[in-house]
Amino acid sequence: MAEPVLSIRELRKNFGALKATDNVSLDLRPGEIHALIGPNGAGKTTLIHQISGAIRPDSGAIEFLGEDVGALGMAARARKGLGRSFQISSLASEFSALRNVMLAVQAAQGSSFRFFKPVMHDTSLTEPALAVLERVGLAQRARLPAAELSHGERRKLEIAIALALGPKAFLFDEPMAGMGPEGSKDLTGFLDGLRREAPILLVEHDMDAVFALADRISVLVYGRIIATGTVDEIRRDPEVRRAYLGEHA
Amino acid sequence: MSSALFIEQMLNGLQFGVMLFLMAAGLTLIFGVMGLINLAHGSFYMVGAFACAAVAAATGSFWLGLAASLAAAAAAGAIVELLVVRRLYDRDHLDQVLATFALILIFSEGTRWLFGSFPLYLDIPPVLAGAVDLPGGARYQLYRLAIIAVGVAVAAGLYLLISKTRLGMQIRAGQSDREMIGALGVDIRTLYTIVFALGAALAGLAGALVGALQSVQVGMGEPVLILAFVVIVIGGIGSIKGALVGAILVGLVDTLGRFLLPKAFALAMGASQGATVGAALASMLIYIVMALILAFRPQGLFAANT
Amino acid sequence: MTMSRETPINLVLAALLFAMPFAALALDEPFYVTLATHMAVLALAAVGLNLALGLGGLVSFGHAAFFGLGGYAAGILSTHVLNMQPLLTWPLEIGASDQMPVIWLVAIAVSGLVALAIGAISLRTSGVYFIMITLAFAQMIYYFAISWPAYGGEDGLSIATRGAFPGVNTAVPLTFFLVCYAVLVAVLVLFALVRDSRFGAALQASRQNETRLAAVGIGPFPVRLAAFVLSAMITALAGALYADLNRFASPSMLSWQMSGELIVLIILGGTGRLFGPVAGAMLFVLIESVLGGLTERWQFFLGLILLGVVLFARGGLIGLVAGKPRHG
Amino acid sequence: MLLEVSGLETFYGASQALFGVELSVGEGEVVALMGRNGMGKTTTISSILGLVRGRAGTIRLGGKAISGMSAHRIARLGIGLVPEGRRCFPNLTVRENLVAAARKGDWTLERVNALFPRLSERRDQYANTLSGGEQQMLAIGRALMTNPKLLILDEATEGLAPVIRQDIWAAIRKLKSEGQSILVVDKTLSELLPVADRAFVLEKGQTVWSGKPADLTSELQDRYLGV
Amino acid sequence: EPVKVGMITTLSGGGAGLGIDARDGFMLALSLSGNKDIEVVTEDDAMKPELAVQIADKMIQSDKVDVLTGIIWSNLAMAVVPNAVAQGKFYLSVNAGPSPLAGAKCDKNYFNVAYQNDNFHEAMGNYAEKHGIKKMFILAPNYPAGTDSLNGFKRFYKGELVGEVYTKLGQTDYAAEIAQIRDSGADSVFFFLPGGMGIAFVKQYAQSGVGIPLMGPGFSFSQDVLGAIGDAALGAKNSASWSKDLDNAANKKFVEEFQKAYNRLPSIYAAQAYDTANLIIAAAGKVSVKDADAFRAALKAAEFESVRGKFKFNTNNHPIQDIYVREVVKEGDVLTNKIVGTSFTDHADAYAKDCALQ
Ligand SMILES: Nc1ncnc2c1ncn2[C@@H]1O[C@H](COP(=O)(O)OP(=O)(O)OP(=O)(O)O)[C@@H](O)[C@H]1O
Ligand SMILES: Nc1ncnc2c1ncn2[C@@H]1O[C@H](COP(=O)(O)OP(=O)(O)OP(=O)(O)O)[C@@H](O)[C@H]1O
Ligand SMILES: CC(C)C[C@H](N)C(=O)O
Ligand SMILES: [Mg+2]
Ligand SMILES: [Mg+2]
Repeated sequence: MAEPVLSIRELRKNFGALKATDNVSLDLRPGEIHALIGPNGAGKTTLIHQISGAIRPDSGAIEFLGEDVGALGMAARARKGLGRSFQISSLASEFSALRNVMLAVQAAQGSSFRFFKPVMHDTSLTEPALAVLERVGLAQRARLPAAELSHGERRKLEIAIALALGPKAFLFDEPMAGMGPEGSKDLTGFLDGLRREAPILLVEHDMDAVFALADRISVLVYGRIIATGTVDEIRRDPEVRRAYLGEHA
Repeated sequence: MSSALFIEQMLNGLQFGVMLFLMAAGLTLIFGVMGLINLAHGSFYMVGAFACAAVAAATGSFWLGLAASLAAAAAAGAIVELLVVRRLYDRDHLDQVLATFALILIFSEGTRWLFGSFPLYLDIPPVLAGAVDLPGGARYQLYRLAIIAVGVAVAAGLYLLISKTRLGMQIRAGQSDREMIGALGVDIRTLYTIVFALGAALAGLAGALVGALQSVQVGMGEPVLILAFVVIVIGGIGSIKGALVGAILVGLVDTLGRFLLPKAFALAMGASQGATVGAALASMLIYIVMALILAFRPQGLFAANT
Repeated sequence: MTMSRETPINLVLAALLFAMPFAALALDEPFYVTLATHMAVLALAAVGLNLALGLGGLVSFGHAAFFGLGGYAAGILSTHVLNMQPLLTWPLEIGASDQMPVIWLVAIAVSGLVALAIGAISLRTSGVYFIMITLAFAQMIYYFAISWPAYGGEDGLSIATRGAFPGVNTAVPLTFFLVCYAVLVAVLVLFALVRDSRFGAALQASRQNETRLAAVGIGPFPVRLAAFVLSAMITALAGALYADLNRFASPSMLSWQMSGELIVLIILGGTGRLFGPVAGAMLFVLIESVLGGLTERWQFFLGLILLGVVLFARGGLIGLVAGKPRHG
Repeated sequence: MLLEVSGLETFYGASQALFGVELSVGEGEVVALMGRNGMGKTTTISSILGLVRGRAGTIRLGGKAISGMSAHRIARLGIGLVPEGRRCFPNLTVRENLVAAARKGDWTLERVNALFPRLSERRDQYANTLSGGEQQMLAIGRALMTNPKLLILDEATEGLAPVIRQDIWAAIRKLKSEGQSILVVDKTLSELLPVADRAFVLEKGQTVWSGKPADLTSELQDRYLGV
Repeated sequence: EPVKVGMITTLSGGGAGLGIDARDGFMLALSLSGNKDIEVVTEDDAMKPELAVQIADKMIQSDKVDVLTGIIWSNLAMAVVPNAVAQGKFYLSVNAGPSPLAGAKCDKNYFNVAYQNDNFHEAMGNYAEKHGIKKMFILAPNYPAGTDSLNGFKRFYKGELVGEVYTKLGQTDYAAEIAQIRDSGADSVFFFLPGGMGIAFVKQYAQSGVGIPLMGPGFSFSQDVLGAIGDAALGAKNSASWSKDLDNAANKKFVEEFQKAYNRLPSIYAAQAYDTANLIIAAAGKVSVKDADAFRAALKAAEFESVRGKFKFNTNNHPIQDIYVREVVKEGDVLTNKIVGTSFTDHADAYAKDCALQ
């Protein structure tokens, strides 16, 4: 089996008395979509925040591409190749969709301390950005300020930005949320192909998508991983059904 | 240094702090809770002082003056909210800065227009005149003790209002999402007018109380305004508790600094030199303290909710 | 630089400011040369602040510190030249100079270093806390200046003769205006380039959404610090020119009212707009000097005018004419 | 009809988002509002509540014209909104969020806590520290606490775990059986259509289809919703 | 000969009272003289040095004034005076008298008709010394005029200083200082706090029950603040070159006419400005202002009826004058000052020796 791209070891994070992350270990292997599901408030977003560096764990290790990134800040981890999306869209709201993506392209090129060349005439930024917008189906809306996009469009822009980083692993926090029925279908197809570019840690409540996409599923309940397995194993797991899936199976 | 002196200085610090709190409380309400930067808060302080002085002069009663100061400042606050501030909630903080800066100019020159350029006369009411003996051999001015009492009472009242009543919840909700609280059926516009007037009234009260100690004149509000901002930032914006702690901290640090630093430097460099260097440092002291606090606690001491 | 709806307005403003002193001389109203210089220099100071405040959302309420440091650089150098004292005697002897380029360099270097220190601490905070911590640092410098006797304390520091510029006579008001105007134009070009550059994109994104910026891998802190320092340097340059214009450096250049005035100029003209500070400074100086001559109550009317602008002209004067800005 | 919208046109600045929306909700009815992303569902809801102003058309609530009224007065006439994106008050605790705008009626804190036990566990936590799903529950609870005649749910099940989502649909069905009128926007047709009495479909800011859910054939679904 | 005078003074904000008195005193002299040849343009400096410089430039360049005057505050004077005189204009000070302009930076075109900043403080120091006060507590704001003040006082007072305190400029709460005074065992307190600072200090002092007698320069008890201080000021000794009850014809007329015109009592600032105007009128009556040398000589001769009785200029163009000790008294319901002694006769300032003028 190939070396995992991302490997989390015994991560813990408490908020006061609440164990938001309780001794979590998890791997993301090359080419896979690893879905992370679990009830609301189980600690999925908190886990993504810790991996991306938005919050610091109390203990435990995060290894990315064989290197311990635990001490690095959020920006530094992104530069190493961790691309994430936010559960609640987080965009530069005055910038157009295009400029939001261009920012990611520029960050990926590692060149934010250039003071003179105008970005809008810089095809090394605009072209890749437009290409990404095309991929998520936002090319028509490229020039609209992010604030004026509809909710679903903003969700797509979130994904576009992560794509533009060309990361070595994706952390997606509920990408399906806010997509219409059609959007969900399209996005499912899209993510399916994306795993060839980089493995995906996918937090999602849309079980149709999860079951269609996931190579492996981990189930997080009250900060602990209660099960990890293939789609079929998880679907059949009575504990998971009780805690999470309900009749949906 | 005698212990009487020390006790007196501590009380001085406390009294100064409590006075700052009256200003800061209104500011933190308006600013922290409603999300509005109100530079004109110092103008309400001035309005309160002038109203008190004018009415006290006309009627001979400080107490009527005090009532007038509350009424005048609240009215000024309500008018300002209705005519100007109301249009600014959805705006950038910077627009609020410019508009309320403009209000300072209008209030200051307007007051001068009405009352002339010379300071007004306002004296302490006879019942509160003079000093009282305290344990430890200290003597302390009665009026200042009364200010301390008023400040503590206001602090308690505000704390209950904001954190325990539904009104307080609605105000805070409006701070984070005005549109949403409106969509839930709360008349946030009227609510904000009331809060704004309340904050203004507190500033007016502070102006009237302090006016009897200091001079009632145009421009008296701005130095206090800056200090009040220092206080709410140290305490953590939006927190009434923070405003109280911040105010008392600033009061004590400033008073004790003014008193002790020159003495300390005088030991090292001689009386005259030490006095000037010490005094220079003392005037910077609260800013140094604020910078230190923010460097280590970027959200102030009692960040409201993070 | 992209052509936008703003561009024609900007050109008109630049031309108006440039024409003003010539018209003044033609009409034998030489004072208006000085007034135009005032506008140019205040505009320059505000352009500096606009970089931090308008682009980066860093509302510094302490830029008077840099303005004043620039002023004192000019004042102190000139005092030393006048008294023929060296600037430093230890560890090595450095003589003073009355050449503007030298003064400017000193002003820029000193304020850049101070801004680096202030920024490094202040940028840990944000929002109103940032406003107040920058104020705190400026107040410290202000109180230091008024109570430190060596360079005049509160009385300030007179500059006997204006700094010299190679090849021209700066004592002639028109010449001095042209020097200031040229600096202003150069800095405006710099501002436009920075705004449209990659750095500018990161800076503006840091204002809109800092988490987003970090999540794509750009640390907001270094971006902001660089902007803050650059901004301080420009404002300090303006301070040096301002002291030379008035032939006087005083602690009031360091006061919070000065910081406030710079902010007011920017908002009045249009926050984040290239020519916002220019429009703001032109209007403000004009109102101040015209109204001040007409009535003792001029501040009252100034207040009304400013209020009118905020309430009815969203986005300041430039916004009034050009509408909302477009971010590509 | 409890709510009647006709000919509604709404602009954001100069750009038009709605081009004549028709919509109605009867007493005790559950109505689905559908359409692809960006077609104007949220804008329609915002216009009803007076959060954005319609420029043309009429909106009636209980027979009374409400266009032009301020949002809080419209809400007080009996609309409870669960907005897109939750919009809980981050600086209020869970309990405070629920009671801040509550109005008298059948829905009480106890009843909401019974509906969403998770909320009572997190009673004194500030809303900005809740998980996404918890915030969604809070937003629904908050709207119920205003005891509305008409409950409007804009993507209320977004981001909820399947079990919870089933709970919410169960709650909606329960509300329906108690005679509560509800307007729902939701992307999960399989869950939405069975509950709805009628449905409206928007496309490019216009009502392009309305009728009984059963009549929304898979062909129509494909045409308007892309499924 | 027509003379154009530019008056830059503080007419708005907290310091406006002083500037308004100065302007009113100046204008009163002009209107009483009936002299139509002297034209005055007045502008408000708002107590901002930069604005004062800008106005001075405007008055010199556009209004083409011959003489500038009116500035109240030393820091504004330091900003305006050196430039104005360098451009060949005359500057006549109605109030501010910073020491550099009396000493090394004196100028032949700069005349101070008021005082050198140290003078009144020196007079109080002298008074305290002569009256055998053994233990003094002294207090002033921490800025140049404040340090000048205490230095001036100490130049003549040689007794023990039980406290020397510098306060923050603009400070309005003096509780901490008052506590130190209470604790100091002083016989008397000398303080220099003009404007609102002084009002605040005296009122708080009176309420504190400390009771050690207060004294200060005339600025601390001048007519413009006495009303606001109230009875707390009664009995305080203070020094000035002028007082409303000075017994000479010019002063009687001035006080009477000022009250008639403005319906209030004049302050020292009004008196100094009144003298300044009369000095200009006198000089302009003799020679043309366009002849700078002659005009300068006419100014220096100081041949005008001063409300101070006698008045002449020293080599550095600063006054040589008597300085009195006054006491705050109540006349009817108004508080005012009454002369109770003379501290100095023909007093000159300490900086004249550094001035190159002869
Ligand atoms: N800053 C905080 N302080 C206190 N508690 C917190 C904080 N942040 C998160 N929590 C709590 O930690 C738990 C985990 O939250 P998290 O957002 O990770 O859940 P989640 O699994 O992403 O849920 P969802 O699927 O609903 O988004 C929740 O109960 C939440 O209330
Ligand atoms: N604040 C705004 N300013 C300008 N345009 C806006 C704004 N909000 C929405 N729009 C535009 O109005 C149109 C309708 O948006 P709306 O949010 O109503 O769609 P929606 O049907 O709710 O979509 P979604 O399913 O993505 O939430 C879209 O074209 C959108 O870009
Ligand atoms: C009013 C006076 C006391 C002013 C003082 N001469 C000053 O320099 O500022
Ligand atoms: Mg989550
Ligand atoms: Mg929507």
